[in-house]
Amino acid sequence: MPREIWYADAIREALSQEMRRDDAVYVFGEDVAAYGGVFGITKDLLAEFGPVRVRNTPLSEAAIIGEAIGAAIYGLRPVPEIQFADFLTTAVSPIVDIAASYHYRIGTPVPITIRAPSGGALRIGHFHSKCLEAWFTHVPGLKVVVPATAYDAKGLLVASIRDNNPVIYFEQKKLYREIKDDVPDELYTVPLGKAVVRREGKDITLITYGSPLYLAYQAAKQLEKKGIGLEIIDLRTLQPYDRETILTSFKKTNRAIILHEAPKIGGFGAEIASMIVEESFDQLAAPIVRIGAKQTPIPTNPVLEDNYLPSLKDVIDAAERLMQY
Amino acid sequence: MPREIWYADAIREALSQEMRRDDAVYVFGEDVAAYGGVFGITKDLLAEFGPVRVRNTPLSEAAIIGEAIGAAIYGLRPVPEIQFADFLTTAVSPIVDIAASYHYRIGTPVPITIRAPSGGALRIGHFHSKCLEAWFTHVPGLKVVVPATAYDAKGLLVASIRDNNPVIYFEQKKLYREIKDDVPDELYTVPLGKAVVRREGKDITLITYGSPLYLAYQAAKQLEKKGIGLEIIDLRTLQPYDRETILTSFKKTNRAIILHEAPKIGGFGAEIASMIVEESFDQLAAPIVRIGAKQTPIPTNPVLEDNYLPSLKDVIDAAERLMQY
Amino acid sequence: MSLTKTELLELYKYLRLTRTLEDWIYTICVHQDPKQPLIIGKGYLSTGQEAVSVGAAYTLEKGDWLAQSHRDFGALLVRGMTVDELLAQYFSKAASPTKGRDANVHLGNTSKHVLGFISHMGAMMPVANGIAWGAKCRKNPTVVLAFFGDGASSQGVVHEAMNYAAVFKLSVVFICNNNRWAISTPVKEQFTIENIADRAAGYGMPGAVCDGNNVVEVFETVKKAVDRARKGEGPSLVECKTMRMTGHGTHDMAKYVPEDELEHWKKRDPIQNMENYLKEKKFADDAYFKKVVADMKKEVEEATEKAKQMPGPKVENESRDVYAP
Amino acid sequence: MSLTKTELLELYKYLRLTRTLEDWIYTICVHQDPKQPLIIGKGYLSTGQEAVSVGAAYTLEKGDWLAQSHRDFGALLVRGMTVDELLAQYFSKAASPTKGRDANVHLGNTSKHVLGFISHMGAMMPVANGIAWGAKCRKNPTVVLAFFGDGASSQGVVHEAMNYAAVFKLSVVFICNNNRWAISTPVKEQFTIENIADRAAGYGMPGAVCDGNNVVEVFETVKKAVDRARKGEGPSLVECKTMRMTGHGTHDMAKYVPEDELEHWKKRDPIQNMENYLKEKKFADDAYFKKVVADMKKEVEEATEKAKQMPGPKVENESRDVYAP
Ligand SMILES: Cc1ncc(C[n+]2csc(CCOP(=O)(O)OP(=O)(O)O)c2C)c(N)n1
Ligand SMILES: Cc1ncc(C[n+]2csc(CCOP(=O)(O)OP(=O)(O)O)c2C)c(N)n1
Ligand SMILES: [Mg+2]
Ligand SMILES: [Mg+2]
Repeated sequence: MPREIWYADAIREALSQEMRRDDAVYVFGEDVAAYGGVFGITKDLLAEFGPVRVRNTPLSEAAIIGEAIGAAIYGLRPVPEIQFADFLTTAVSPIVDIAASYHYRIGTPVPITIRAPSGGALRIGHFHSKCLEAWFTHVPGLKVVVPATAYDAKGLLVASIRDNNPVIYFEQKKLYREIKDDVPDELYTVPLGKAVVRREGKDITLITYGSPLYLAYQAAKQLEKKGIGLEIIDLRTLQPYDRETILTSFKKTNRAIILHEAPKIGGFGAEIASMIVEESFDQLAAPIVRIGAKQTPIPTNPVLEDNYLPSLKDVIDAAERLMQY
Repeated sequence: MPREIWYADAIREALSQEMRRDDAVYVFGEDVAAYGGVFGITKDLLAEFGPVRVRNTPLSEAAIIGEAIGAAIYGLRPVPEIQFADFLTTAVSPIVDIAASYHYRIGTPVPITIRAPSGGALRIGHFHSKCLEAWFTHVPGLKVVVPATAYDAKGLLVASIRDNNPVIYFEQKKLYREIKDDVPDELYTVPLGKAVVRREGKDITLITYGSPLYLAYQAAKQLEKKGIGLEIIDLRTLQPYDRETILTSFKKTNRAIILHEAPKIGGFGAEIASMIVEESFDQLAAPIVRIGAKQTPIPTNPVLEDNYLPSLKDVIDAAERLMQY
Repeated sequence: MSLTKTELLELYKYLRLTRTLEDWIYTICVHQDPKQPLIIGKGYLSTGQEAVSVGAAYTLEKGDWLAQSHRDFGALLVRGMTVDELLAQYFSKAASPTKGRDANVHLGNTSKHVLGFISHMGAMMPVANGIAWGAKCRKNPTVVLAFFGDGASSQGVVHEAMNYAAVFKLSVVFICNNNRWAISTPVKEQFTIENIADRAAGYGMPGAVCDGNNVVEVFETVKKAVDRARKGEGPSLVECKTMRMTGHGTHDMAKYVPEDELEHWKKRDPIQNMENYLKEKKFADDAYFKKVVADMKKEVEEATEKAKQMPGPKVENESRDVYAP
Repeated sequence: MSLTKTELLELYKYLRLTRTLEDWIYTICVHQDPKQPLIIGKGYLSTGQEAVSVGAAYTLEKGDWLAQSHRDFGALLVRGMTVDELLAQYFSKAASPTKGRDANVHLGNTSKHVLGFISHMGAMMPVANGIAWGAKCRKNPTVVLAFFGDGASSQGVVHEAMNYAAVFKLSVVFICNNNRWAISTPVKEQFTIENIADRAAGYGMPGAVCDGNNVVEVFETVKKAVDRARKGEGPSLVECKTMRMTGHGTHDMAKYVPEDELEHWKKRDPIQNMENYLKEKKFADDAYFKKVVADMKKEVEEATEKAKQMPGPKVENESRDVYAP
């Protein structure tokens, strides 16, 4: 039965239900046990599943990911939490060098799901706000997932855990207790690699993922008043990503905006924009606009951070510009 | 006076001449002293500059980059060598978290030049062939340099060392003793952020950097026979990159191919392709084609690696396809 | 090496100033209107462990440096950073050390030889090495203090940095403030040994343990290590046993900390300790302490008014300084 | 725990097989036509240090695992990998453990509980922990041997892994093969301590040093640690003192190694040692050894013919297995 629950609770529910279903699934990381994680995502899991399946670790991200890889090879389904996605910088080697290539090189699957709270707007600065997804989409062998709704947070997490590959699951910490939507109380999966059209519109396809989805909704409403129909695609998975859904929509609108929170330069938006041009050149009615954060480290001060992040105005301006073609 | 010297020797010459000129410049890293580095790039430097300025380190990439940052803050100009660019995965945090944001956050420049031999085709596999430049172009505060000729290898290295920012200098290990060209024997700089048109052509702009430049030359010759004029741009610096040179050429050709050795998906080519579409939509006569490596870890076997890497055929096919528009 | 009366009174003053300032920060954090916060983000306090920071920093001479951790306001004050500066940082003002770009304890000031702290635990340890190496190259008898926590001790980079410092006989004194907790993780889940200082033997450097709540003992223990470093005899590791008497940040009620552990440590408050000591020595009496408390309160109040009046950062400046000129 | 005659003879056989196989790899590397190489890349040999690998692996039982380093062909053979397999790997054949995707010593085989090695030094240590954790969860009394070198000991991840293993009392035996060199870097430039094993105390685990050129001593020392681990008493660190008697790879003439150091160690050749021991014990004589050498030669020759005949990898398969189904 669906009920409205928070994004954060959807993640917890996915973890606990999947742990009940499959005793190979376990969670670990810094402060995830009694404390329930710094964002409370693993709260109460210790009580239900005990200290073997819900475990604090030393402050050692590389060792955490290393454990995950080994345990996965052994046959478990580890779901490590990295306290903030930013700290993945200290564990790039095990993810990229070992996990991503292990099945290709050695032939044994490495089913791990790395939960990493990602993204800004919380005024917590350069070391707690980064969006690192683009790096990992450039690493063959990894999957990259970014849920934008509570429904997806649950379904994509279950799918990630059941997937036989290393998945980086970038949960959007800004949405934890900001977004609530209908979530079935039973287990279900949202398949990896499938985007979803969140809103239909005839004029422009806006492709996004994660928390900027809500900015896109806002923009769509405003643009509607101006007679511009924004179709919104939520990618949900960045690697592999769903070309078909993008191209089908683009065939209709012939215009596209790609919106993400990571800096624009070198961001994942470039991949999408380039792909559209490669695949649908004949349908191009206007430039493809990428909107991302500015080219600076992430400032803390709200005035600066708001300016750093992509804004409603950025989207409206881009849409209006595109309609002039 | 210019003479033809190897790409490898041009790098060494830049190091030794710049060390003579500026006693703040010093080199260090694994096996760089008496051994001269695993590629022999720092050979003989120990004899001339002594053990303080040419120093072996323990096998600790993060500590090496950390030292570089501290010494730079103190006022030196460190030029650490990371033995293979692949091992940067163990030092992402100091580069991205500390070096890239230090000037922005603290206000003190961090002039370091990280030399990292990069790229494949040497049949040394997944852990010694990676092209990681795309990651670092996505990090505001870093500069990224990829020299393709001996002349540039010297001039860009000198410019990198004199630059007041952290620079990752991806030397192309395939070119070390494969490429020779005219190099002045005095000190000079090739400015960071400036691309160069390597070959003029009227039909298609091919944008590349690093070792695939030579593949582009080959393609240009073959295409010429077919009456297709390939203009070749060598970016030289990826961050910041030279939009003007790209757009000027594109204005003329209205067709573009971007060629790099890193995997196509999420690669730096996507940035260039997207930028062209954003900035020069009106001049677009055809799709913009990205050519990169296949979406797999890097195989060692020559048959597999050749198939993995972008090929002459890829470029020729793309060019012919583009001319059909 | 014995401290004079004047010095002891100065140490007391710094302890008090740190406590007063941080109590004030706590008060603001807890009472401010979250919609219109004066402090951006949370407070990270050293309450109850100020003696580590103050005692250690008090050993330094003018040319020396420090790489603080996130609970080292005491050291910053000893080092000459002002209450204004630190509050301006917490208030995220344009004229603060990080110009509103970074928040709270994430600051540095190289003109005062304060290297800075980044969130990634332990990350600055090898950077401290770099300062020491720079000084060594320039033949300056500079000593660097590098602070890290019991949690940070589990990071690989701390190991790399200590081994590296030993190999190059760098003048770095590594100071572990073992305050028994890393967020919710107690030391017994962080490591199985009694003393982090015992790791020193594994690097070939002296290790010492001291009572981190006794500022004189901290001073004397660190001073020995500093003197040794200044003589060119290489690094040391000093572990200061103390207790985190607050939550991890001002938002954390730390219910996971056992009552009796807190009780035990409350009786060993470093300021109370110092007052007892000064009384015993007949260097000061209650009236004196009262006066100091009042003076410090006044200083903090005045600084608060001053910092409050400062303008916030301007959007126009935001993207400045990403790159150094 | 005392080894039987049969076991001792078997140990001798493995030493000889390893030596014979690696001598053969050396011969091929040095003599093959670089234009038409049989071996792709260089050879990385354990010549002169085979006893570490063989003696340690000989302690394992069926369910146990090993995470080898790059000089552990001895352990792989003991573990049941065949000469065919290892040569097929060196010859980069389709039926080799990595199917031609990776080369030489970069291989694993989970069906034989060989976890694998990647170039990044020390990287597999925390993965070994993961296997041990998996076994612990599944209540299997499995022991994992994790090999690393004197150079690798400077990597942060090795520190993280050892501390982590101690905290969770994992059944991992860390084995440092201290062969005095890391490429051209001697141990005295890698660390200032006498014994890497002394670091064990800093993790709260037993540390032991043994003569790495005495296979019986290696066996006995490691066996003690393995027994302890199997009883659930946690990890240990065993350091085996030995010497790298070849260059780093078959391309490296190792001119940086002092003649007298080589001379010193030549007299302590582990195979010679073992022959003396077996003779002393009257378990074998020169005729026996001669026979073993001949047998091993034959085995290697036959395997060579077999491996040579195997087909190389096909391009069609290249992109298979990047993701597990
Ligand atoms: C690499 C890394 N991982 C995780 C964190 C999140 N984190 C912030 S503080 C902290 C605990 C630090 O403990 P300790 O080093 O003992 O310092 P203390 O807060 O006790 O002074 C953690 C896990 C971090 N900052 N850096
Ligand atoms: C992280 C990392 N940095 C650098 C290298 C390059 N490298 C390959 S082997 C080696 C030396 C390894 O020494 P040691 O651990 O003692 O092993 P040995 O070769 O002596 O058996 C180095 C520096 C690497 N493989 N990994
Ligand atoms: Mg602590
Ligand atoms: Mg070695």
